[in-house]
This record gives sequence, C-alpha cells and structure tokens, in this order.
Amino acid sequence: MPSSLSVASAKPRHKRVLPGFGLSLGSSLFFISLILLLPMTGLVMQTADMGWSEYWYVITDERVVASYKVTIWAALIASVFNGVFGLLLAWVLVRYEFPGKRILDALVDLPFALPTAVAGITLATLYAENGWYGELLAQWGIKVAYTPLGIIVAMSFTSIPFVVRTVQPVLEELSPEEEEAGITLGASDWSVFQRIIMPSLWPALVTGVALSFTRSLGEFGAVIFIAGNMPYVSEITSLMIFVRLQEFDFPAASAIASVVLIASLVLLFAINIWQGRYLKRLHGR
Amino acid sequence: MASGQRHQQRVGDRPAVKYTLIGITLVLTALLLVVPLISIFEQAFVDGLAVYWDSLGDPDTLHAIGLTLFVALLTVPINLFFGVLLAWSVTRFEFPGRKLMMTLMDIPFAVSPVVAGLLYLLLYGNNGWIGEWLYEHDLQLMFAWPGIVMVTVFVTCPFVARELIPLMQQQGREDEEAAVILGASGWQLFRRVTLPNIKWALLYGVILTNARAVGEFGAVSVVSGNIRGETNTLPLHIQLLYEDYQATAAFASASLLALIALITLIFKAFIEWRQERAEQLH
Amino acid sequence: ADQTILNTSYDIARELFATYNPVFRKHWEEKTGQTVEIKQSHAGSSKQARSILQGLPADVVTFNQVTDVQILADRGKLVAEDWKDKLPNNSSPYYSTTAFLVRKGNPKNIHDWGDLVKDDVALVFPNPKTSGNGRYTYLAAYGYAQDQFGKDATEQQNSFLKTFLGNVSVFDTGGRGATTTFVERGIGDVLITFESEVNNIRQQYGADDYEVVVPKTSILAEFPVAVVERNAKKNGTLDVSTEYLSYLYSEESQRLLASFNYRVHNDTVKAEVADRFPEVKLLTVEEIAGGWPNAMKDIFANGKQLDQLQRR
Amino acid sequence: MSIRLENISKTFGQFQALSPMSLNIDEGEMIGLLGPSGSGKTTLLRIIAGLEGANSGRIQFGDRDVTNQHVRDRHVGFVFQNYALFRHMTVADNVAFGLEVMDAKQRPNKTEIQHRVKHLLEMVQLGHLANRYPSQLSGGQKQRIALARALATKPDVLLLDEPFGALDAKVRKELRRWLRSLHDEIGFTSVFVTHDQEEALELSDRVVVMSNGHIEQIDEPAQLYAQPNSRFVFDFLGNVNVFEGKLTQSRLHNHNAWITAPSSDVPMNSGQLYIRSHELSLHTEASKIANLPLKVVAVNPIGAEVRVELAPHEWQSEQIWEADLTHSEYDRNPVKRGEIVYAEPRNGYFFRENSHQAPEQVSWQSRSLDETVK
Amino acid sequence: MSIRLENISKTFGQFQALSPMSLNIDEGEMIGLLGPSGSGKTTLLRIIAGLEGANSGRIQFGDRDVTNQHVRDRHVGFVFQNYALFRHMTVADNVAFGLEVMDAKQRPNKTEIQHRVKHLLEMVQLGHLANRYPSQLSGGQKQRIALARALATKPDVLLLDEPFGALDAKVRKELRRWLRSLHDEIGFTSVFVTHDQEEALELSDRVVVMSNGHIEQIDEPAQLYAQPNSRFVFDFLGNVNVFEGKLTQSRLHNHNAWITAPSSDVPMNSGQLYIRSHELSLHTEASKIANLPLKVVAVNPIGAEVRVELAPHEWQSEQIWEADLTHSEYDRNPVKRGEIVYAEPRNGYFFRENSHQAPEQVSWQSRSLDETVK
Ligand SMILES: Nc1ncnc2c1ncn2[C@@H]1O[C@H](COP(=O)(O)OP(=O)(O)OP(=O)(O)O)[C@@H](O)[C@H]1O
Ligand SMILES: Nc1ncnc2c1ncn2[C@@H]1O[C@H](COP(=O)(O)OP(=O)(O)OP(=O)(O)O)[C@@H](O)[C@H]1O
Ligand SMILES: [Mg+2]
Ligand SMILES: [Mg+2]
Repeated sequence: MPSSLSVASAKPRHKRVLPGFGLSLGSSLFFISLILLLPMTGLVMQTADMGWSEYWYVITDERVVASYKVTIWAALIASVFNGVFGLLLAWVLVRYEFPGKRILDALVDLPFALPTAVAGITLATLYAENGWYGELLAQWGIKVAYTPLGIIVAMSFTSIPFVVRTVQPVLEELSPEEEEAGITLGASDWSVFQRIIMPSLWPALVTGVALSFTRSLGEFGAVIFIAGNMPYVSEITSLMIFVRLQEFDFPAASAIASVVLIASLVLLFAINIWQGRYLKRLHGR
Repeated sequence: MASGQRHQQRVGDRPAVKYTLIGITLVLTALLLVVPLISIFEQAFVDGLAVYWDSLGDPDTLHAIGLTLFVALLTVPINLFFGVLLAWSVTRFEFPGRKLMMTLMDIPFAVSPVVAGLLYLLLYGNNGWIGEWLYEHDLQLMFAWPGIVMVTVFVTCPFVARELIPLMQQQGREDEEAAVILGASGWQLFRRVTLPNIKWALLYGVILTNARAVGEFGAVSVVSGNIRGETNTLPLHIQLLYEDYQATAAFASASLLALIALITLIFKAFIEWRQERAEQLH
Repeated sequence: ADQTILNTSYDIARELFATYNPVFRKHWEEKTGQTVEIKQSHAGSSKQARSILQGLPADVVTFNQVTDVQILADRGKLVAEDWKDKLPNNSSPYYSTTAFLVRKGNPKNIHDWGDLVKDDVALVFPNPKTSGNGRYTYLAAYGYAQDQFGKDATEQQNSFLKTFLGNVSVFDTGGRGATTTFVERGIGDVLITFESEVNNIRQQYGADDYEVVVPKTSILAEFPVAVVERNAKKNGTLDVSTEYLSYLYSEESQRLLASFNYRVHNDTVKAEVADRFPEVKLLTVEEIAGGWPNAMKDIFANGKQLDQLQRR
Repeated sequence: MSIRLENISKTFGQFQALSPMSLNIDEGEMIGLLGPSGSGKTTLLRIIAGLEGANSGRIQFGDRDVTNQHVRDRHVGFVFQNYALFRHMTVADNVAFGLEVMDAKQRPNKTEIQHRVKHLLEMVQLGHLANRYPSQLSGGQKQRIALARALATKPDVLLLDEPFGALDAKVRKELRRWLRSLHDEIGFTSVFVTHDQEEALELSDRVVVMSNGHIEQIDEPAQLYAQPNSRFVFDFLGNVNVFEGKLTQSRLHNHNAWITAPSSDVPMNSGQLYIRSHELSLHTEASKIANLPLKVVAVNPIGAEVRVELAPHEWQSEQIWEADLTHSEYDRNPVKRGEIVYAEPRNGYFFRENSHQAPEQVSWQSRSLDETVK
Repeated sequence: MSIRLENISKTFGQFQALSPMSLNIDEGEMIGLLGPSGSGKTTLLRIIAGLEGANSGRIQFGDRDVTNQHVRDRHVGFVFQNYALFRHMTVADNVAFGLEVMDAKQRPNKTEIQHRVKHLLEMVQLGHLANRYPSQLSGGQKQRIALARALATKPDVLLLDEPFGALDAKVRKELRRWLRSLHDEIGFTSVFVTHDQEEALELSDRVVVMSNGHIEQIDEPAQLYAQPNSRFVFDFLGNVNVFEGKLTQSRLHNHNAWITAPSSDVPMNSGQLYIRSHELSLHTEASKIANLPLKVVAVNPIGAEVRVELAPHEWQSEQIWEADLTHSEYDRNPVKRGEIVYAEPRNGYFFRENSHQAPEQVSWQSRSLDETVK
C-alpha cells in the first residue's frame, strides 16, 4: 500500500514531553536579551564610535596596562586564597558537626549583603596601621592597607561566598564509597584527599575560583578605600574606568570595561567547556 | 574487652585533623568575617545607643530603608520568576546554544557593578536611543525607582538559576515525566511535583538575591541620582552620610544592613534546620 | 507645596543646604506667597553632572567644580552658555581655597608649599584624576611653583611637582576618603584639602589634635551655581530656581555660608568673620593654567602633564 | 487496546539506538521486552509511551494514530525503573495524583477519589501504608505503589520498565505473580522491560528479544525456548553449552572430542552445536554418540536438580560446561569433583559455520522431538 | 588468614543493627552472608573491614587482634556494591592505586607496578581496557576491575558487598564461577554479601543466614538446604509450599484438605508442613497420603523442569503453591490451566505450632531420607 508507506516514512513530529519549552526558553531568551544583552549594546555602541586604533590606544595606555597587571595579580592571589579558604570552609561545613556551625554557614554570605563601600571602609579601618590588625601586622613589618596587599584583602573578602557556595553542594554529594575504597587500599587520608576527593571537586572549585576571580576583576567600592590608589602601584582597572567616567570620556570607559568583560566571559566560557569535558569523562555521556 | 570504640573511616575524621581544621576555619572566619562585622557595630555604637537610635530614626534614613526594601520586594519576584524558567529550560531541554546561555547568565558576575549601571545609563539615559524616546514621552526610568530596580535585577539575576540548575540536573526529569504521563498539566506539574523538590534551593536563591539586592551599591549609585528622600537607597544613604562627616550615622545604617542580611541568613539556617529535622522524622 | 525644585549638589554640602533650604523657603513664601519644596541630591559633582546629562531632572546645580557646570552647557545645552555672567562673582556665591591640616604641634614644621617637598613629609590629598578637590590642590601647588621659580622655569617647577606628588602616601578618590585616611588611619603628616573642609574636620574630630595651616599663596576655589534652564523650563520652575541661587548672595545667606567655613563676598559678613579667614594671595585658575578648559586639556588629560610627572 | 508499531526508528545524535522495527501487540496481551543492557528496550518503551519521539515510523493504539500525540493524551500507565514516586507526597497522595489532575469535568469528586485510592491500595495489599512517605517503604512496597499509581487513571496500556529490577528473588516472584493476575483480571495491554530471561519467559504472552537496537525474535515463551532462531537468542536464554567442531566422516571433531551426527537426514556440516544443560547425561565412558571428556569442577546437589560444572578435558570450549541432572540420574552415577566424565547429548541445535540461518534441531533420542520440546 | 568475631554488636542511634554475634571463619574459606534487605549484612561486612566500628566485641585476623586497628592497617580487600571505582582514573590507574599509595619502602618501583597491573588485568581478562575510564565500561567489566583493584595489594581477606547485584543473569553466572576459581587459586579468605539464595548456596563454603541483625543459621550449603532450622531460613531459601493444619486422627486438616502423618514414629501435632516445590507430585485424584485439591493457574514447561502454579481449591494457604515437575512426570500427566489436580508430597518439614524448635523432617517415600537430601 503506497499510501500507508508514505505516511509511515514521513518523519513524525514529536511534541516535547515536558511542558513549557516554548514558555521557558522564550522567557529566558527574552529576559537574557532585555536584561543582559540589550544593555551590552550600549557598551558596543560606545566603543564602536571610536576607531580600532583609538580603541587600541585607550586600552593599552601605559597606566591602564599597569592597572591590568595589578588587578589581575591581586584578583589571582585573592581567588587562589579564596580557593583554599573557601574549600576549607566548605569542607568544615559539610563534614563536621560542631556548635555554631549554622552561624558559620550564615556568615559566609555576609560579604554579599554588605555594601561594598562599607566593606572597604571597614577593612581599611581594621588594616590601617592604627587598626586592630594593622597594629599587629606592623610589628612584623607588614603593611596591608594602602598597599597592593590591601587590594587582595578587599577582593578576597567580597568574593569568598562564590567558592564556598559552589563547592559545598558538590562536596555534599560526594559518595563515601570511593573514599572508603581508597582507605581499604591502604591510602593515607592525605592521598585519599588529594587523589580521590580533589579530582571530583575540581570542576566546582575551578568554577568557584573563576567566579571569584571575575568578581574581583570588577570590584571597585571595596577596593578603593584600602588600595591607596598609587599610580602604577595600586591602581586597579575599575579605578581607570572611573577616571574616564569622571572625565566624561564614556567611549574610553566603555573600551576598558569591554576588555575586562570580554576577558571574564572568555574565561567563564572556557571553564564551562572544560567542565563539560571533564564531567563527560566521569559520567559517560 | 574493647567496647564502644569508634573507627574513623571517612577522610579527615581523625579528631586531630578534624579539630585542627575546624579551629583554623573558625579562626580565619573570625578574623576575616566576624571581626569586620563587629567593627561595623562598634563604629555604629561609639556615641552610644541614643545616637544610634536617633540616626536610624532620621526621616531620610527611614525613607532609604523603605526604598531599599521596596526595591528588593520587586527584584526578588522578578528574578525568582525568570530564574526558575531559565533553570527549567536549561535543565529540562536540549537545544543548541544551551552552554552559551549558561555562560551569558553569568554576565552580571563578570561585569563590575559600576559598569553595569553605566550600561543602563547609556541605554536609557537621555543620550541613548531609547532614552530620547523616553524623554519625549516624559517617562523617567533612570534617576527614579524603576531604574534602580532594573539595575538591581541585573546585578542579582544569576543567583536563583545558579542555585537551581545543579539541583535540577541532579534530580533528573523522571518525576516530572511520571506526572505528565498521569495527565498533569504544566502548572499542576510545576506546583505539585517540581516545586516541592526544589523549594529549598529556591529559598536559598531568594535569600542570596535578597541579600545582594539590599546591599547593592555600585550599579544603583550610577542610576539613582541620589535624591534624598526619593531615590536614595540605604547603601547610597550610608555613603552620603559618610561623605558628610556623619560616620556614626553611616555605620548605624550599615549595621542595619548587616542585620537585615544576618536575619535573612539566620532565617535560612532555621528553615534548613527544620527541614533536616523533618527528614529525620521520616 | 506649590512648586518643587531639585538642587543637585556636591557630596559634602548636605548639611549646608539642609540649613539654607528652610531659610529660602521662608523667603520665597514671604516674597510670593507660594510654598516651595526643595529636594536635594548629593554626590561627587562630576558624577552629578553626568547624571544631569543623562536625564537627572535637576533644576539648579550647586557644584564645587566650574568644569562640571561648563560641561552641562557644552554637551547638553542644559545650562545657558553665559551662565557665569548670570550671577555676580562668576556665579560663585562663595569660595574657598586650598589649605593644610597638620597634626598637633605641627611636628614637621609645615608653613607653606615649600615645606611639603621635604624628604620626610608624607602627604595625603585626593586623586586629581577623580576629584575636583585634588585638581585644586595640584593647581595650587603648580601656582606656587610658578610663583616661586618663575613662569618659565619649567624644569624647576616640574621637579618640585614631581617631588610633591612623590610624597603622597595615599590617593583617595575623594576629599572625604582622604580625610578619613589622614585622621582616622593616622596616615601622612599633612592633609591638603579645602579650607572649608579643614574647619569641618576640626569640628568633627576635635580642635585639639590638628592645626590648620593656610599657606601664603594658594588658589581661588570657586563654588559655581547655575540654573539648569532646560529642566527648569520644562518643570516650570525657572523663577524659583533663579531666585534660589540669587538669594545665596543675600546677607543672611552669606552669613550662613560663612558659618560653614566658606569665604564669602558680602562685605559686612566678610568683616564679621575676618579673624577666621587669614589673608592669602589667591591665584585663579586663569592665572595658573589659562582657565579650566586649558587646565583639563594640558594638565589633567590622559598622558599630559600630571601623567608625565607621575610616570615611573 | 492493541498497539501497532510501524517502522519505528530512533537515533541519539549519531548513535542508532533503534533500527527501523515493527511490532503488533494484541489487546490484552502481555509482552516482555528482553535483551542485554543497551539493546534499546527502554528506548522502545519510552517511544510507545510518547516520552521519546521516534525518528520515523508510526504508532497506533487501536484505531487511533498516536504518532504525533502528546504523552498526556496517549493515556498510558508507566512504571519507571526506579519507581519515580513523588517523594514529598504520601502513598495515598501519590496514587491520587493522576485523578486529582484530571480536567474539572472528568475529575471524580473528593470522596470518590478517596474511595478509589483506598480500593487501589487494597488491591496492591498496602492499604495500611496510605499515610507513609515513599522513603519509608521497602523496594517491593514502592514497586506496588508505583503500579497502583499507574493504574489509578485506568489506562488501557500499561508500560513497565524493569519493574522488578532491584528486588530480591522472593519478593520478585511474588510481585510477578501478582502482576500477572492483575493483568488477567483487569485486562489491560501491557509491555514490560526486563533483562532476566526467566522473568520474560514466565510472565509474558509473547517475548520480544532485542539486541543492538534490533528485534531478534518475537515469539511465545515456549516457542522461543524451543526454536530460538539465532545464536544470540540461544545464548541469551541461558544455560547452554557450545561445541564447536569440524565435520569429518559424519562426526563433529574438536581436538580429541567428537559428536556423531544423529542421523543422515540432518545434513551436517562444520559449525556449532548448542546443547542445553539439561539435555546432557554424564557417563563413566564415551558412548557411540559422543566422546566428550569433561572434568568435574563443581557439584551442586541443591533443589530439584543437581548442577554439575564441567571443564572440557583435552579439547576447547570458550566456557565452562554445565549439566543439570535430576536427583535420580545423579544417584545412578554420583560424579565427584575432579573426576573425568563423558557427556552425551540428548537434543541439540546446530548452527552452520558462516551462516546466519536459524539453527537445525538435532536429536539423538528415540523420543520424538516435539515431545521433548513442547 | 582466619577471622574470628566475638560478640560483635552494633547500634545506630537507638536502632540495634546487629545483636551480639560471634563467627569463626577459617583460612581460605569462602563465606556467604545471606539475608533480606536491612538484615545487617553490609553492616557486618563493614565492621569486619573496619569501615564501621562495633559497639562491643572483638575481631581477630589470625592471631592478630584488629579490633582497634584502622581500616588501613587491617589489610583487607573490599569490593563495594556499586564498585566505587575512581571515576577520574583510568582502569590501570584504578588497579595501580593500592600499590602507588604504599609506604615508600614497601612500594614496588614504577615498572614493577606496571607489570603487576598488567598481570592483574590479564587475570580478570580485561587487559585491553587498561586505558578506559570506568564510565566506558559495562557492569560486568566494572565488577572485575573492582576485584582486580582489591586484589592488587595481595590482601589475605577479601570482602565483597553484593558483588553481582546489578548484573544480568548470564554475566552474573560467569563472574561467579570466575570468582570461585580465583578464590581457589589464590587462596584468600573471602566473605561476600548477597540476597540471592542461589548465589549463596552455589558459591560459598559456608552460608551465614541473617535476619534482623541476628545470625539465623551457619552451615554448609547442602546442610543448610537439607536442615534449615527455622521457618525464616526455610522461607528465605525459597520455593516452598506451606500447609497449615490441625491434627485430627493422625491427619493434618485444613478445611477439606488433609495430609496424613507419614508414620507413627514422627509424633505429629498441629502446625505447618513445609514442602519444597520439587517434592510434590500431581495426580488426577486424591491418594491415601493426601487430599490436596489445587487449581492449575499456570504451566511453564521451560528448561529442565515444568513449573506449575497452583491455587488451593476450597482450602486456605497464604500463597500460591508451586510444583516443579520433570518433563517425564509432566508427560505422564500433562496438566492444563484451570484443571483441578491433587498434589501428593514426597518429603516435607514439619514445624509444630507455637514452637521455635527446628523442624522435623517427614517423608512419605520408601527411599531413605539421607539419600533425598544429600
Ligand atoms: N538520551 C540519550 N542520548 C544518547 N544515547 C542514549 C540516550 N538514551 C539512550 N541512549 C543509548 O541508546 C542505547 C539504548 O539505550 P536503552 O536505555 O534503550 O537501553 P536498555 O536496553 O534499556 O538498557 P538497560 O538494560 O541498560 O536499561 C544505549 O546504548 C544508550 O547508551
Ligand atoms: N548509618 C546508618 N545509620 C542508621 N541506620 C543504619 C545505618 N546504616 C545502616 N542502618 C540500618 O541498619 C540496618 C542494617 O543495614 P545494612 O545496610 O547492614 O543492611 P543489608 O543487610 O546490607 O541490607 P541491603 O540488602 O538492603 O543492603 C538497616 O535497617 C539500616 O537501615
Ligand atoms: Mg533500560
Ligand atoms: Mg547492603
């Protein structure tokens, strides 16, 4: 029967099983476009006004380049510190029971809730040479406030929740069996941690550190109060953007902002891809 | 005869390790998070309780508190709504560009808040192409509460989805498929099957969103116009008080923000505790 | 209220205008029988200018930066081209100058700009790149150098300025930040800032721990005001806005301004407070750098004099 | 309700999970999908349910073409492999769910729903657990609740994905019987997935054997067992010993071992002889029929039969051989571990070398084949 | 290495997971822990390994008291239920792990490790998969790798938690044999957990039957099968029909059905008679021995035996009865679905009412008991 044959060979249209594909994808796209992408056009249009050479000139200005270095180094150190401290915090929160655990858990989110300027002022108060920490550290000859060290302190303060909150759920999900398998094979706690637990945590930890890093790249309020803002030494890129804004030079401000933004997005995207590969290896498909 | 002995089979359960790690963590947390918090309160109370209350009772401060809560009240539901839809589409369906979408979602984390504010200003401000149209129609978005809400939504939009996505990925779609087979419509499915499974993560997302919305300074300061008693949010007000040599009042307000944050966070901890207890019961 | 106007002002003028507004309200009601409500907006004046350009519906501006008013005229045609001439004294009802705050007993023995380039003197003042206050400081130092070494002695001027900048311990982004750094953090030997603010600080932090040093030469820092005509017209508040600014020149207002440690023009008031404001040779920006536009272009712009001097 | 699949195929990306296949299921039939892991059983089941879309082909339920119909409208019952019970609902709420989400006009009223749920729970003999949460149930109990939930809306078609996968043998057997009786009582059409041949053979009216996204064979259990039409099916149905030999002088040779061709009317050839483990008898010496020396590896005299594991002695086989003896057979010749014994086949299936044809049945017994095979 | 447990007990919070129990395992023995879900099998195994601490009691490995020794120092091999392979390591790395984490002075050098790993992989017949990741392996392959990993450090004791739980019947059987031969070859002492009675009986030297945290019985498989000492063990070993009756005039009565006491030397009483399914024969009418009318529910003539399911007819039993007939028995009387048949027991076990004693064996056959039971 040719007619039934043709029907049978027609490719069936399959409706999606779960409802809301159109609605959710539509709204998500709408939301992302309106809230996230549309404003980006502002950035694009501002920078598009300047030629390529001018753009290049603005973003490679000697002082700006110096600020990239300071910012990246500080953000890197801060996020690595957060990687370690955040991992420790997450570990302690997940693995141990002790009094005050819930308060500790709650405190982790504090940096998100404090306005960055308040954080900056408070940190400066503490780390200045007449502050509680500054006095102590001064005895060892360490200056934190108004040095690049201060930038690191402020950055790590404002971005610590990212690491804790990305690592925590993964650590919670970790099955005890792999660990136990390691131990029965005679591995010390440290080798189990390093060779069995860490490989499972890497994706989350790297994501957390990357988020912490990008957040630190963009941090302004908390940093300027403690940085000292000395040219070439402790000026961060956000300050350079701010200066351009003060000069009413929107295109230049946008240009520098675009450098930070693109760098951050590339980093995040690369990590997403890397993570996908890594997880694929672990989970098969 | 040995009795009641316990073995430590999980890594790091040896008391020496355990208490060292807890100790280090507590000390570090105390140094890095608690002391700054105390310092805020200390500066808020330097001039005594009466001054503290006075500075909080100032009409401008009260208005700033009101505005901040109002903004959070609008922001949270918007982000809740879209966050859930975003998480749903990303975890329940396969489509080209899914990874890209998940990266785009993180834009707000990658953008400095001041730049974020600037972006909105460039678009909706008088020099932007939309802004001109708005000006002609006498619609004031920037330098009024709508602008503040818009940038707050921007800055806090990833939190809900970021909380939900890993959980929903891990839970898989089987429960929902079961419900569809039983004939549930989209809304019934969501309300009766999905929501109960994700409610804690959702709550967590809401609390983070709220904390961040209440505390946001950089982006809001760009689009607010800083009109006292009108578009000054609490963080802006704090900044203003501080600039104006009213440090005590500034820290009093800041302590209030910290308090709002702590209360929501403690509320979260409380709810989690109740959940755990409920789980232990059955 | 019958009318509402928005006064957009710099960040540390909150108290000042909070005191002035009731005075003006009374004056306006007496004069016209109308009530007026005055809303205030405070932030860094460059940021305020930016906001107004982008649509902040300000009726009047009361700034601490001439350039910030000028940009409203240049970029947005929001302010009349000739705004400087609309009111007396370049539309600056009050002014101030740059002065020094030193620690009690003046341990480093600072009396004039020349003392600031000594090896062991640490300075604090806000970043000229981000703060008008800082720009005044820099120009004042520049003016002193010109005065001292002669207009053409560029090399000596530059070496003075270079040392001067090199002595800075912290560049805060604004005047308030610099103050905190100096007073609360105990950084630096000298805080350079507006004379008006120096007095504020002494009131806030106690008169005993600090001393004010007013150098013999300094700069005239004008506090310009202007009506944002485009907005005022749109809002129908042109009259009240104009009057709001004019009334700043009244004797009553000038006395009020003086009480906030600003120097004023009204002779009667001037005489009353003469003891609080020592005589200084005030150089204008015009004299030092050929006016603000030139100053911005030749000194503060990217890669120009300031940047060159700060280069490592 | 009968089910008709025509040319259904499915790919995941590049991977062909189902090659085009057709299948007709009669009303009231119980069909078992049997196959190793990854053979596409779940995929096929999900396509029937509408949870997955086929790349091509057509599906009919009775006269209704449901190819493009949404799951919701197909009105099937589905029992998931790991139950997928709603964790936050009580057992009763789980069962009531399907009724409660009906359109207002179709939905029974509250008391009616309560009544139906109670009835269903009694049917699955778990009335007393109505107020528990799934986490408080054992595997077998969860399984029954999942069934009750699927049956609540009175579907015409019931689909089950490895319904007894995670349960222990005893519970499994009980549930199996119970499902069968329920099926016979209510009369729905059911399709279930399993990788357990015993389960498939015992429970289904017809078994669909799948491998690698193909249907290997569709037959009634007895028929399938008697006439497997490929090596794969034979192997998968289990407990089979393979003798691979070269034909010389009407004997199949493998090193020193040999088996004679039973009679000249079976045109033998080189190839593989498949012999089920209960079709072997063990002797102390070689017979005329065969010379299959085997070393006894283990003897397991438990249950109805005695299971003897045997290692080929001085010839080659990929796997250990196994002989299932009755107790009386065993008593006649009680073999011991380590002994060498000689096996003699009663019936077997012969697969020719390099051929994909169905095997030929061979018998060395006087008894006619039909009888043995029944 | 022999293992000696003395008075081991364990509670989780309020819950007594193990009541005090003792157990001696000889060197080289293979012990199966058999019991239903939740009976404490895993807990016991983990206590032996040292992964869980006992609340009381003592554990000895050979002469060594390991009660307070850390897992790491007990030097056992442990195979986890779901394998617990390290997902981020290749197969070879997984197997090498135990060697690589040894103390520097004990650790073999790199090439030696490579060599050992290669050897182990060949032993489990998976040498070709050395560079794969666990996610790329099938269940059976994963299982073997888990074993190879556990054996790499040459432990004296090998503990396995449901080693064949998730595999299909064919693979299961293969692995079972392979494990047994490995065990016999290397000679370690092993303890494995299972809930599959067939597996336990087939694989172990002795079986430990557990329920509710108690040891119900410890015996060799044949002995256990022949002389289960409680209803629980009997039930759990499977395929048993229960006749509950009141004694009147040396007959056990249940409604109209009855069974005679086999001989006067067994002092019968009211109670339950347990009859294994292959100890029943079916007839067209009641005999002198018994009147057990049953309705045929299903006939399954597959494999070595014909399985007939039977529903009690006009008398009461909790469960469906089952009779396993040989083909020849069946051929003599080919019962059909729906027919009423009469069962006659050959051997049985009698549990007195209200007694917890071991059952008495009863036989209606002339053949002596020992022979049947072997
Ligand atoms: N969503 C998917 N994407 C890609 N491949 C898939 C997907 N679902 C199934 N497959 C592949 O299709 C094949 C058939 O899968 P299916 O789940 O139908 O097997 P199965 O016979 O049910 O096996 P099992 O007994 O292990 O459940 C497998 O190789 C599987 O890896
Ligand atoms: N960590 C624990 N906390 C509380 N109860 C536990 C814990 N581990 C086990 N139990 C309980 O102890 C009992 C015995 O558990 P165990 O895991 O030993 O059973 P099992 O015989 O291995 O069962 P299965 O066949 O299901 O694996 C169960 O009732 C279980 O719920
Ligand atoms: Mg499947
Ligand atoms: Mg277990």
